[in-house]
Amino acid sequence: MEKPQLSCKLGILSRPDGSAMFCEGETTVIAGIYGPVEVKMQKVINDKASVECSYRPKSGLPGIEDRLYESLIRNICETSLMASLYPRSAILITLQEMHDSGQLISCAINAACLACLQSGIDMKFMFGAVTCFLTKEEVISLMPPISKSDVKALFVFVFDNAAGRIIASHTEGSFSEEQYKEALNLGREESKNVFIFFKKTLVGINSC
Amino acid sequence: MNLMCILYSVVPTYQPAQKSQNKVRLSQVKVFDNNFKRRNMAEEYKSLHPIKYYRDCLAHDIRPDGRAFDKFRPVLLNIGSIDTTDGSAIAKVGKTTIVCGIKAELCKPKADTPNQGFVVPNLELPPLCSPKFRPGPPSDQAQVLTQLIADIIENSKCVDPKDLCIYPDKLAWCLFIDFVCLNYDGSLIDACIIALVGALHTLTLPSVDYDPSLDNKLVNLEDRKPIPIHSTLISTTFVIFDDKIILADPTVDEENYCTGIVTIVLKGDELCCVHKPGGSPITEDDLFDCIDKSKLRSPLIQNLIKTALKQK
Amino acid sequence: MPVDHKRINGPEETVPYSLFTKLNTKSLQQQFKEQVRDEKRSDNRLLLEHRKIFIKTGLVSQAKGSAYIEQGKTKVIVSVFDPREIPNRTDYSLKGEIYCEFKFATFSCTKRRLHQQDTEEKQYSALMKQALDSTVCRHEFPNFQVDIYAFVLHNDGSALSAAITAAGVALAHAGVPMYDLIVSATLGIQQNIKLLDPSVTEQWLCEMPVPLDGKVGNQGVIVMSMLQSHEQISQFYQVGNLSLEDITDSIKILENACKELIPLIQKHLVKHVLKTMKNKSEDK
Amino acid sequence: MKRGLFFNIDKSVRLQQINIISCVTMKELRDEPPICLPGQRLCLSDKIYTSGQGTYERRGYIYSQLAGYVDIVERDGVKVVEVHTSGEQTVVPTQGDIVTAQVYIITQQHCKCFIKCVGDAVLRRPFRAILRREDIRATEKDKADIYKSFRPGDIILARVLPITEAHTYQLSTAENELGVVIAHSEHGHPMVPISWTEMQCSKTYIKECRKVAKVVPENVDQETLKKRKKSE
Amino acid sequence: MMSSVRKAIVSNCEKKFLIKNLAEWTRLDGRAFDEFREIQIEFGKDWGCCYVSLGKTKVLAQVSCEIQQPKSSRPSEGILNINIELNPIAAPHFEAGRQSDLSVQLNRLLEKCLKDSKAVDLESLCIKMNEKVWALRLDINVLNHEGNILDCASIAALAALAHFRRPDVTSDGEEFIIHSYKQRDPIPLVIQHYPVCITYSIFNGGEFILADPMLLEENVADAFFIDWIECIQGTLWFTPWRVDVILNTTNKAASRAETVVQLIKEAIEQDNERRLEKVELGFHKAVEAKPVENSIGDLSICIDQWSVKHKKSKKKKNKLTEGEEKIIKEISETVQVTEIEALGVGSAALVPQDSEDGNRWQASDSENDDDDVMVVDIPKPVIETVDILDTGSEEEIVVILNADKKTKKEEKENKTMIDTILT
Repeated sequence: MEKPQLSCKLGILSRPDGSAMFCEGETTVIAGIYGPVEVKMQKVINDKASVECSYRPKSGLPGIEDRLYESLIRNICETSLMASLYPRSAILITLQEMHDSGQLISCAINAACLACLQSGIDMKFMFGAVTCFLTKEEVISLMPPISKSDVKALFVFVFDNAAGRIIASHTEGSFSEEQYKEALNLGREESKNVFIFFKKTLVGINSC
Repeated sequence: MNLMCILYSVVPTYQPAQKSQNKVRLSQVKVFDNNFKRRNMAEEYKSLHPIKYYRDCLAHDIRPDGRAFDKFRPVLLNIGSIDTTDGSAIAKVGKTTIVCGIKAELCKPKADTPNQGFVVPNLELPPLCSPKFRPGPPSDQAQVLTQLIADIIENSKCVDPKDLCIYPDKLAWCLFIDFVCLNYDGSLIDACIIALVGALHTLTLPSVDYDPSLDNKLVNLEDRKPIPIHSTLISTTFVIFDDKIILADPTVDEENYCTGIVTIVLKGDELCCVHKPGGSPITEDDLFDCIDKSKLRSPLIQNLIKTALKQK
Repeated sequence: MPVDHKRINGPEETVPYSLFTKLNTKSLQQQFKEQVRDEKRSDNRLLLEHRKIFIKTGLVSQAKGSAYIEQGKTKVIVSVFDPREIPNRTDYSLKGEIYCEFKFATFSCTKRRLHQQDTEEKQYSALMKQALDSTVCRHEFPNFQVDIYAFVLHNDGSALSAAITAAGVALAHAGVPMYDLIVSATLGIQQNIKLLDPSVTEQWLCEMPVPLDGKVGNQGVIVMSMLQSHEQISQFYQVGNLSLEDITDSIKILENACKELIPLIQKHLVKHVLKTMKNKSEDK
Repeated sequence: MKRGLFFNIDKSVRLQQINIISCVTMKELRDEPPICLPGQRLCLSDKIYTSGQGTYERRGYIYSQLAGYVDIVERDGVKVVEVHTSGEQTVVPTQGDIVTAQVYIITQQHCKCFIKCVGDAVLRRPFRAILRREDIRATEKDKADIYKSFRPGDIILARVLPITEAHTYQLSTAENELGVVIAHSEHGHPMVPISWTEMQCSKTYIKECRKVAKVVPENVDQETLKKRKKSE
Repeated sequence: MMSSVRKAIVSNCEKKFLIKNLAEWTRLDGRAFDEFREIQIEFGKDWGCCYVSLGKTKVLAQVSCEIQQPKSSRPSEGILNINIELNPIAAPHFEAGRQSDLSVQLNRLLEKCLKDSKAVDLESLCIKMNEKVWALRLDINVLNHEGNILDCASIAALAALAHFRRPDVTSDGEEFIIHSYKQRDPIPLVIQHYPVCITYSIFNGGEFILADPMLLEENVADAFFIDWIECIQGTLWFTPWRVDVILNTTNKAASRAETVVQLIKEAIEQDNERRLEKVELGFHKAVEAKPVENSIGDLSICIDQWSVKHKKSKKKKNKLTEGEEKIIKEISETVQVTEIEALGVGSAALVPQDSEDGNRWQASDSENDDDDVMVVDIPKPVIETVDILDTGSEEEIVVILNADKKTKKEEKENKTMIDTILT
């Protein structure tokens, strides 16, 4: 099955402790992570680091849909990062959209994972996200249809690399349970490739 | 039916029958220290070590409110009780209370979608409903939930914006769907969706005569018609506790101390939202188990909505 | 409408459809006459008859105390929270503070209201605070603040008095020390006709001068709150033009109205006390 | 029905004064406590009866502040009229109260905590409090070290010190019965006290330093503690 | 207000080291005094999306457009809005979604540079007088803050505007039809001239002038000198220094601006060619092409240059001093300083840099603060409260203030009032 080409560049920014530019097909996101850093008084958590996330679209006014993405990515990173090793500090994750052709959320999540990996903050497991599309013809694919109006439903799955369990699921549009199952399985298979890509990137053999 | 009855009546179906055997007893709770053996020790324990308190309860296969893990709280629905709205409903899931009011106003369609009206949902979590909210602009949580509700409405297409157009490029309806939480005790989305469906079914809009050449509008208040509702939505929330236990229809404390949350929205036989925003990972089997449970619950809620509508 | 980044915004300009109904050509005078006919009001009440009140406590389980009141169609919910530290305060105050917030639901009135508090709501908040400041034993919680939130689900007139009455019950329910129970009532006056507990249309008609045979008579709305056993007035608010006699008469009427409300509230609170005592003894 | 009495007698608004003295004996009062509402006149304030918790005095009478029930406590030959709420009390910690608090920050000079319970009453909203180094123990005050006495997360019993202009409460653990009651070792396991300065982890048996509270036998409750302090 | 939490403090040690190095004509990164960092311009797949790096400082700019009603004061002109966002990714003390003094200042400077100079022909954006015009929105996201955000942002902004194309609009008399990019070729904006900002930082009251300051240099500098070249030139932020130095610097900036504009034009041309050839475009292509960057490698390069550049820069310095005199004579013809303006509180530049306050832009604090104060009218209460202290409790009795009312009330409430009087 045709699938989007993954590519990435680690450490593209000098200021953050970890940064990555991740591309999934044409969709591109830059992620940066600072941490552990000083935390603001009202956000102090005594037994672990407070994980904050901010997402910036590349144009337009900030809106509440960004808040939904932020809370999604924040929750994913919070479960994955060993926040309890850094009590009373903050871990800041920032994402910047560079280009969107459909897989924005999964691309942002993968970029965040790579930035976390590069930053050297301890993690319980890696997380990898995959976007699946259900077209009007009821076909499930990993490639975004050419026109947005051809998408009947969109699924974003996030898996862990340890046991292949589901960390997050985000859907748009409506679909049957079978279709959801099918997309989930497709996503799980593809997530393995994502993890292989992560590993290759980290050892520097970027041959995908 | 009096609005107050619905607001006030908590029908704890699960309580009377099970109270004696299931109510959490102090003796069941593991005791750390003698200093705790006082009258309201359970309360104190809960306040000092909430997570341990929950763990101890759940280790005995019971939730602090006496429910089994997969039991839902009673649901109440009242429709059309606020007549300053064009459609309204009040839903109660356990103690969580949501009022949904729809007000329609006239507006000009957007240039790039000339034959569509607008649906503008907003969820308000006023400081009234819980001590954790402060007066001022909406909290992050309110924003995230508002967006989730807006996504659900859009994904399910239960209201088609095309039905809201009166005259292309000139005049359309804008539905302001406002949700207000009066008591925040968990599973907000579930209550919001029930209230939404109830309110949409009571929604009527007056007919409008529009003369495009003169831009004249005439509204006939007597001639009110309902708008087509394309689907009935049912939402069910689960929480994951300590990575393994799955609780249905969580209370606010369960939501606070859980490690993950799953919201499933059904549209008839179809799914229209499987939302798990991070948190502890779960297996596929567990996820589909949740979907099955929500499918079982769906006809019950649908019946409830139908009954409420018949009463009108 | 200003763009709100924290909410979903509708189109830039929307208008209520009620503006385009068949033109309402009736003069204010006619409208008022329709409301009050032969000493009877449009809902069949007598001029000085208060609407029925339902009151319930404990609706908001998350709050320390709460009360829900239905006064005719007017529906208000009030919740009270535990004392908390006053935010951004550096000086020490011997008396605690009361923080009141009065809000209409966006859909509670004929015209849609905004999410943000408008000036009317701010004024009502201030009036509520004024009424409750002298009712609560503020010396019992120095340097702390008790939060009281009133939310109007449906406004059919006299919302402020309903909110104050409910706040009194909610405070008692919350166990906040008070000098006395507080009740409040509203009176509308137009063309020398006094209407107790006006509905939203009546209140609207009373708030503006309606010429009668070319003359403008006395007109206005009075909201008065009373402490029952000490027979004191803790808050008095009036709009419009009223003569002195009107005001004295009105105070008398309102005083009686308040006195009539008291047994209901007492009954409800006693019931509540009995119920909780029963639960407590069962628990033991 | 005694209960009904003081509120059905007169429909004309005013609740009648409850004449506790004449109609109710002390035993009856305990069994069937009279119910009262805020602003209700309870009795005359004189040499025998004085206004206590939950009441106030105005022009020679005692009135109720709360919706609850009346209780009369005899103290030093004076009968103190008290009113208690039937539900949860609205409590604000005051000087001399024994509170249960959780430590959340420690520094060289002081530790910060959240008051979670006042006496028996569990607070819905915690209050902030501070415990200074010199208030940790009664003797050899200068030798006390914060880090050897408390750790973040510990649950302590403490007494509220006189309230000053400062905005937070000040606490003291300078009594045998006060100090750490629940603590977890570095590895997160519960610890048991082994002396008044040490606790031991129940799993790893590692000893850690704490200012340990002497465990109060079950039958001694807060009231006795309070009284003892007063008699001292 | 930008929070001071997480903000890096420049130590005296660092400051002294920097100045000492400057005295030996050396910059920390081995550049010559008037040498700029390397500029890289990349375009995204969308029109008007531009990613610019100036050394390690990185900025993303995106232009978007929609149809709006024009402002009534300018009925036949399109609208250009510029919005710069200091993304928290760029530095740990930047906060998301909050305006700081720095961002306001940068926004204002960019507006001055691009809007006030009329770089974009707004009249060509008019569709119908008084009714419909194109409103352009330029969003600039700062991604990495390693000094001199302004130059980098102005290059990105200009490149994005020059690259952007709006959809074509045709009219069939009554209705306007907006053609999608596929239906009709989109139309580029009319750029009348190409203004860019060039920043110099000034040390020791004009003794050292460094082009394109990096982060540390920016934090330590006494003053800044910013030019926007092509139409208007503005200068600002200076401690008293000699006129000849200003003119000299302006001159150098002018020639630099020329190179920068040339670079932008070339980059756009290149992108256009590639688009014509239907080569696949976008950031993902750029990512694939380049090997993984190695931060350790960077450092070694830096050390290498250290010894080599040392002499070079000295030579350059000599050249400069020679050239200075010539240039001064030429200034009146080539360069015209039309505007010398001290933005914010000019005097702030005189204050030596505080180590904790590494941020130059905060000078305007005192002015802005006034806006935050709000006067609230509290409605005068009709009621006055009187404390009755006799009973010992803190009770309050309410008496109506108005004297007339009071008498009335006394009649009515005879009993209570007498009570009060008696006590």
